Amino acid sequence: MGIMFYLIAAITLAGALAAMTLKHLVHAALAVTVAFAGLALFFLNLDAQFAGFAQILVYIGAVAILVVFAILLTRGSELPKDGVFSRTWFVGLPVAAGIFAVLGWAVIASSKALPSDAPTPAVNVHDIGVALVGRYVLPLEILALLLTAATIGAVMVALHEKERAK
Amino acid sequence: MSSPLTGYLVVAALLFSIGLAGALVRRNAIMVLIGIELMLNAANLNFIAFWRYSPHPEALTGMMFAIFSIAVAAAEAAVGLGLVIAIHRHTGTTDLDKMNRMRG
Amino acid sequence: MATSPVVENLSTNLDQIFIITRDWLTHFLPAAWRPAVDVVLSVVVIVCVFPGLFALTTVFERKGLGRIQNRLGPNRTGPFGFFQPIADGIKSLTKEDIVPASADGVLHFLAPVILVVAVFMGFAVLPMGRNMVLVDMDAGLLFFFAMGASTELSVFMAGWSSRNKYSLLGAMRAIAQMISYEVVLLLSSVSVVMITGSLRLTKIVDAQNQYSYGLPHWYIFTPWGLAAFIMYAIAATAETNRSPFDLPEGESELVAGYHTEYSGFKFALFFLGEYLAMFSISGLGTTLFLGGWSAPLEVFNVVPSWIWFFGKVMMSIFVFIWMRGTLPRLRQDQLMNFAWKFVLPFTLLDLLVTAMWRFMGEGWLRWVVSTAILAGAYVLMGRVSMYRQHFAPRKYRYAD
Amino acid sequence: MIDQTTSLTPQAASTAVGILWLIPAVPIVASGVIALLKQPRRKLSATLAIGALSFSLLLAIFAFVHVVSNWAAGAATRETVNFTWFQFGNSAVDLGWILDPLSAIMAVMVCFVGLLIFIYSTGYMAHDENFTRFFCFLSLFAGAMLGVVIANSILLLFMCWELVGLTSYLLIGFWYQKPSAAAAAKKAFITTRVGDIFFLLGIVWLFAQTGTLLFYNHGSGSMEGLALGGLLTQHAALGLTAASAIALLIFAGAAGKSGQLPLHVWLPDAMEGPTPVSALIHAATMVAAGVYLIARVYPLLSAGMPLTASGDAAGTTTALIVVTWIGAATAVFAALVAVAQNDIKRILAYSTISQLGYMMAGLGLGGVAVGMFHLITHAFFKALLFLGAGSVIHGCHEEQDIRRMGGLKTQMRATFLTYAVGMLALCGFPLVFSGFWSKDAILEAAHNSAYIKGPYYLLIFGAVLTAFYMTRQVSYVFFGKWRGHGHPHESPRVMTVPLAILALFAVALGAIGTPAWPWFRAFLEGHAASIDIHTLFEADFAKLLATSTVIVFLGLGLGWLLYGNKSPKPEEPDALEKTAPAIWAALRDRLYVDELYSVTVIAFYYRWASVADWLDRRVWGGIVAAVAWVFKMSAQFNRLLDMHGVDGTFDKACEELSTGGGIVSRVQNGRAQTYLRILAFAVIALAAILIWSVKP
Repeated sequence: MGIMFYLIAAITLAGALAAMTLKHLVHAALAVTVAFAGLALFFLNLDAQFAGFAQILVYIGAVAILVVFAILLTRGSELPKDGVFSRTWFVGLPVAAGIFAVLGWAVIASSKALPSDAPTPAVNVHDIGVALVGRYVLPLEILALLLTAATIGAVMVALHEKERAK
Repeated sequence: MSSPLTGYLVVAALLFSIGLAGALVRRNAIMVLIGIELMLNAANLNFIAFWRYSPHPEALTGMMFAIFSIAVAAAEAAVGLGLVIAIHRHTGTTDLDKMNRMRG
Repeated sequence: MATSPVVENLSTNLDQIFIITRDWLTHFLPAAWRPAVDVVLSVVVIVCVFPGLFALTTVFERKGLGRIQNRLGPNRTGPFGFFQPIADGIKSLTKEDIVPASADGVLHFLAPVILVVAVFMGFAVLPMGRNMVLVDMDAGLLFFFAMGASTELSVFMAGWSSRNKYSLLGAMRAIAQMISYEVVLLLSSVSVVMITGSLRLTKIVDAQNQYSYGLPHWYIFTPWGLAAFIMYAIAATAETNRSPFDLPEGESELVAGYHTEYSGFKFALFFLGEYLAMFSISGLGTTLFLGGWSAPLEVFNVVPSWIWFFGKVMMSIFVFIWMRGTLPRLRQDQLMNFAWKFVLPFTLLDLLVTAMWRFMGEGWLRWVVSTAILAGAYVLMGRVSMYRQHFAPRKYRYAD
Repeated sequence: MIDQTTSLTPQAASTAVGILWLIPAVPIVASGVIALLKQPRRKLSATLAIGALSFSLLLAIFAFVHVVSNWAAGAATRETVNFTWFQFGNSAVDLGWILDPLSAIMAVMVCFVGLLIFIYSTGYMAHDENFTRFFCFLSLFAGAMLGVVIANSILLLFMCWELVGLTSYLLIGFWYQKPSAAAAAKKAFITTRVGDIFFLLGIVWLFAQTGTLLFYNHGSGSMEGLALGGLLTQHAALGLTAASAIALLIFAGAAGKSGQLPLHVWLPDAMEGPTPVSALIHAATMVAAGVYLIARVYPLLSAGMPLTASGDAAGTTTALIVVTWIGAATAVFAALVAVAQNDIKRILAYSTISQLGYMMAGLGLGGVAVGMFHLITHAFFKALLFLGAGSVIHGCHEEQDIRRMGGLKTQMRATFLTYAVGMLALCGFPLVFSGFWSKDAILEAAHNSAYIKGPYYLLIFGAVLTAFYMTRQVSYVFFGKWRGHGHPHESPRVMTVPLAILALFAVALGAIGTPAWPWFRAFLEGHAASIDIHTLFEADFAKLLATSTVIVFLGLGLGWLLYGNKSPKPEEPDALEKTAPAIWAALRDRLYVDELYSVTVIAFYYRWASVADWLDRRVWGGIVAAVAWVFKMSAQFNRLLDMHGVDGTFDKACEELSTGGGIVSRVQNGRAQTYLRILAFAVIALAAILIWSVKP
């Protein structure tokens, strides 16, 4: 719980908050990228090197770019005329707050049971690789199938309808 | 706070709530998707944090969950954004308030 | 090897000269500070060396291109025009920094900075010589690609914040191209990882730093390695927006692509960023396939390892320049088709072949089988794509 | 006698009988291969068919030589290979094949004539687009016919018999585009089916009585003493023994296939098929299968016949008497009809029926040798006549009406010469031609018969008529002036060479059956043959020779008188018609047999069918309708109940639900965020419950 933690937390939360409140969609997308980067730093801080770099590679390198593309393709870079928030935002906020209250309560209530500190896990990328093709090989295969299906599905969905009708 | 884990959990809860709030109050479908991604990331943070402070980190359970979750999230983003683009092409809008043709 | 101890000692000292210098410099400081200062020192060296290399490369490129195109190139500033980059640097630093009125100021400023930072980060894991690596990370390769992926966002920021259609189009092209070829870049590297069993770049170099019959064990000298290297080279060219994949900056179509609206120092940063990306990607290619800092023959081990590394990088740069002077630019659809219909499937096949290589064990058989599969696939895919091609006089729809 | 009852591969049997099965198998396989060929592979298909049959011919000759040498050496001349097809209970269904003089000589004849006709067909069918199919069918026919010939099991014989019937049907209807051909094919199939039903009944009865399907099986076959003795003790209705009854049933089948009265009607119509088919199937082989069948089961027919001490027949049986009378009647009847026909092939068809009648009568009167001898000689000269007719038709541009021909003796020299040989053989021109010797044997047998005299006079009359109608036909076709259209031409070598070969045999075959050297009879009956030239000069023979000569010259003379060199116009009435119009009309209309059938049998079937139709519509249909009505009424009732009883309640309930749902469905407003909100709300609620439950 050093200064590093608070710094990263501040960056992450600020990015997330900015993403959810900024009017401009592109700004929001870039802000969420900051949040993603913060999370990657969190992972590194938690000695999960592989997860951290995967986070950067996938979220900043792919998801953020996808979001940005989607924004540009749906003309989302222009400011909407009737506000960025839904008509029923006043219902949404209390619900979110309620969720936070519930989660917070759960964390605080169980904080005594949490382990205080633990040594740095002696896990390297090699171990992760071995685990992926060993114990977790079935999920890995299923994931491969899912990704293939998702790729094809995304292409099919986004294809021009006229082309598909052929 | 007694444990470093608590801090991570609180941050994750906050992140989740922010994502949820975004998903609930933003008009644009893409922003809703981003909110959902934030929620997923909060969950990932929890996984990694629990893994880091678990008694058997070499079992890699939390880590694996996070890695798979990242991959699934990428697929989800691709399909979700593809849907948004398709809907936009079809109806000319990404405004969720106007997408209510499935009402009962 | 019958080298005298003196020569051996000299060679070792020369090899480790940077490390020795650094240690000598830091031994004045308290022990607790040393690691941090070590890193700072190394970073400073990297930050100084590569821009210097960049300056050198620009003048080489201009002169080389000039030779290829039958002209002289810069020859006014200094002997043979070697001081040209200094003049250019002074010019760009003193130029007015123009930001378009409608531009998004913050993003417009951040874009080149993020680009340069992300590119510099990549050098952190490259082993540039024996014991010469800034951070010997366990997931070094992954780190490198993560940093490479981050540059795409800065390109988008530059293109979008300029509020210029050429900038935006250039940025979109660049991102589409970079995403397409990043897949290939990653997959071609994966074959090396499959053989080495590690993402640690120093380990990858160590694995290649062996000799049998005096010849090196570089991965480029295996069938799968050669195929992967060729794919890697193609993808690297596209990733760095170099000719013949320089569509994002195609000056005849898009003025200058995503940095159309940049001038002065920010433009210089973009320029620097691109060349640094070229260096880093060449460095990674060298590390993965060309044996990193290892000498091409065992006898040449007396020459310091960092010379080999930089020599190999400069060779790659020379090839980049050569290609730029030789090949015409591709069309956007050709670029995409090439990526997804030829390079990617071939890389996937190469992964398969690599796996076969890994499990077939020692012997001549795996050489024959791998070579046969790859050559057959290459010929077949080439035939198929040629068959699909329609060679006919081009029709100009609006120009008749 | 060698016998293999269970094994399919004969070990101890001689090679000849061991490979006998190849004789039918090779053409059948060839037919299967040809069936797979494409239509344009004409040369290959013809080559295959001819090659297969040549192979069969070689095998048949080999088997024949084997039998002859055995016979000459005084060894057993009957060999069989039997095996069990399948077994149910204690009864086994046995199949097998037989090599004895009868099957050996028949196989050689079928293969030889068949081969000649195959070769002839390549010329005759050269311009037909379905050449390949034709050879497929022909080959299948040859295989099936050879199967009939070598069968040692009445079931195997019946199977091949039916296969022969099928190919006959296919080949008569080969030009199925012609409605007349299609109708003729159907007629042939259905008419023979009538006989085959009786045949099948006979088989079943035989199997039930004797317990075996084999003809010869080491003493336990159905044609051997033990079984026949058993059959004689059984008595069927009308004072017949079981043996006679079964024999008559089998004869009904033979009559159907051989066109005996009253089942002859299909054979003239079958001339709609291509001429080689007429020659092969409807003159030489298939129709003779009936005769062959009777010859094969002759022990059954003659069972119980008292024998003289020398082994000659000293009496006769009911079955043989029936066979004789039907044969004689058919011979005269068909000859009469043939007189008044104008279609060249139709005349030959009636002639065939008539000659088949002679064979049957010969079998009935004189035994196997007499009938079979006429069968063999007839096969050659009738095939010759048909092929000659085909050549004439071919040369006259598919003209079949003899009134539109004439004077062909100069234009078609080879055809004329060979045809004349065939015609003289058929008429029984004395001494030179084979027909004389075979027919003479029948007449002699009829003359010598001590019990029935009628058939002799009938057969004599038939012989006169035969000479008469053949003279009429030849005069019309080859003499006088050309009366047809276009210019007639001689047929190609591939057609005339088989004619010449057949003509040669039509003359030469007589040599093996003269009274002076009754080799054929001796061979069939298994005793030694000796040359006794004196028989030719005995008084009996001289008397018979004189009678025959008178008969033949009477017929020829009458014919020449009425028709010779006249060349009447096609529209002109026939010479005979001028003298006796009433008889002519009756003969021309085939003595009204077809008409009789159409007003009796066919009309009866129509009536019966309409009765059945009425029964179906009114009685059964009425019952069905009544049942349906009952169900319909109950369904109506059910519906009323549903509409007013059940639906009323249900509708009310649904209305309530819909009203209630309207309120709830307002939540379901199609907005994703609303759903998400509700979900989150639910989580909060659940968590709250959890909290309260944890905090007591």
